[in-house]
Amino acid sequence: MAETVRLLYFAWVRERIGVAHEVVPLDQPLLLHELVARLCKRSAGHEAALAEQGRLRAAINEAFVGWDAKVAPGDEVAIFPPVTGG
Amino acid sequence: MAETVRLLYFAWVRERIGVAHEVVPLDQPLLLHELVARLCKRSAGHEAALAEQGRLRAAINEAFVGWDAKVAPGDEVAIFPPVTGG
Amino acid sequence: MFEARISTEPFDIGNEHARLARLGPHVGAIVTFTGQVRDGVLELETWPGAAERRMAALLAEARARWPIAGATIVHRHGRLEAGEPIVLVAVAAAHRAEAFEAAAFLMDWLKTAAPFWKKEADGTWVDAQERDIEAARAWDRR
Amino acid sequence: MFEARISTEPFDIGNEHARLARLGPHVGAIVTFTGQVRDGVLELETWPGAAERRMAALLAEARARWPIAGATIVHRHGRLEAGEPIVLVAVAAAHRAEAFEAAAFLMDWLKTAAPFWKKEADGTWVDAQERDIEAARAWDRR
Repeated sequence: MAETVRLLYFAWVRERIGVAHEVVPLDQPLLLHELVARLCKRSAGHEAALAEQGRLRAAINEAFVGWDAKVAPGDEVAIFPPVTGG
Repeated sequence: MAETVRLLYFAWVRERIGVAHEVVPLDQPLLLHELVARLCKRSAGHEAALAEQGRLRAAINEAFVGWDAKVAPGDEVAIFPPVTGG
Repeated sequence: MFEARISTEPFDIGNEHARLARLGPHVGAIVTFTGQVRDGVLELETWPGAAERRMAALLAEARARWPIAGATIVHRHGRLEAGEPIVLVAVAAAHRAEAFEAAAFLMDWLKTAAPFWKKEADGTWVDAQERDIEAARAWDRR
Repeated sequence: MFEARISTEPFDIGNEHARLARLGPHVGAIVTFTGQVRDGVLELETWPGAAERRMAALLAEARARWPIAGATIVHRHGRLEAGEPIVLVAVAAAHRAEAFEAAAFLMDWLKTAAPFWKKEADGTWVDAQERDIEAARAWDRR
């Protein structure tokens, strides 16, 4: 199994972080909010994008989830503002 | 003022009576159901078309009305089955 | 643009939609309904003049109830083959809720208040449906 | 025919409607919804792959709830000018009630469950609307 997790960012989350996707190390499962806390330390942009969880939504392997969801190595995690299509 | 009333028939009412419209004498106002009773005597077709008021609807001068509405000389009276457009 | 008409010819939904779409920058939502002949052949009888006036009155009622930017009703009459369009109702508005509601309202009332009668290929006249009358009346309770 | 797709190009509502109209003699009613840019220019971002799968899941949910014969969702992304179409939802059914309800359901859920984000010309990202979230949730109480 991969020892990493793939992150996808959309809309202003992507703009603040400065990349649309990145791969970060992850050797064992953890909760999504723990992963986000780790991501915040990667750069000022990450901190600006991810600080307010209340303004964000997330999906693991394309399924919308809450912040207590478990993230495992090999997962694809997307973080984005509430959607505004239609 | 005209001493007549113009009748319009639609759908199976028209088919049974055999004409789409006709003009009949009317020298003073009467109720719509009284007019229909008179029309029934004009022919077997009229009788077959108009006998069951429950299956019919009517309009006077294009306004949908009940059988107690007053018909005056000069009016245009339409008699038809419930509409089925759309 | 509010327009009601009857026609013996098919309508072009693309054209009708485009006319509403270009009404201006306040239009954000367009809902269309089209009814078509399911099987067999239908002969549609109407009361010309009264039909257009009744449909125009329905449009006026819809405008009084919802903030809509435009609406079109086209109702066919004459002989219609299977698969042919019978009726178009199209409504343009700023937002989707009023476009959906006004279109559904217009259809429900067209069914029970506009002078059209359908005859099937075997000569049988289609009976009015109690559920259609109920659907139209339901708008008065809102 | 149930189809969900994303596209950077405008769609042709006449074509999309015609594909549903000819599904067969069981189709008596077609409802379409189109949303268009009201003013200014929009940049629409999406999550390709996930967007189509999410829209296909909404179509499956609509089929489970209503007896519908076909449905199409097309959602644009990329740069859209004022007046350009953003989204199409079209539903074909035997009768009008289910076509109207399924189309409204699909739109309400698209707004809150499909991965699209709108950015205005000045760089501002459009905020999600509480009333849209409420409209989608209301279907769960029916």
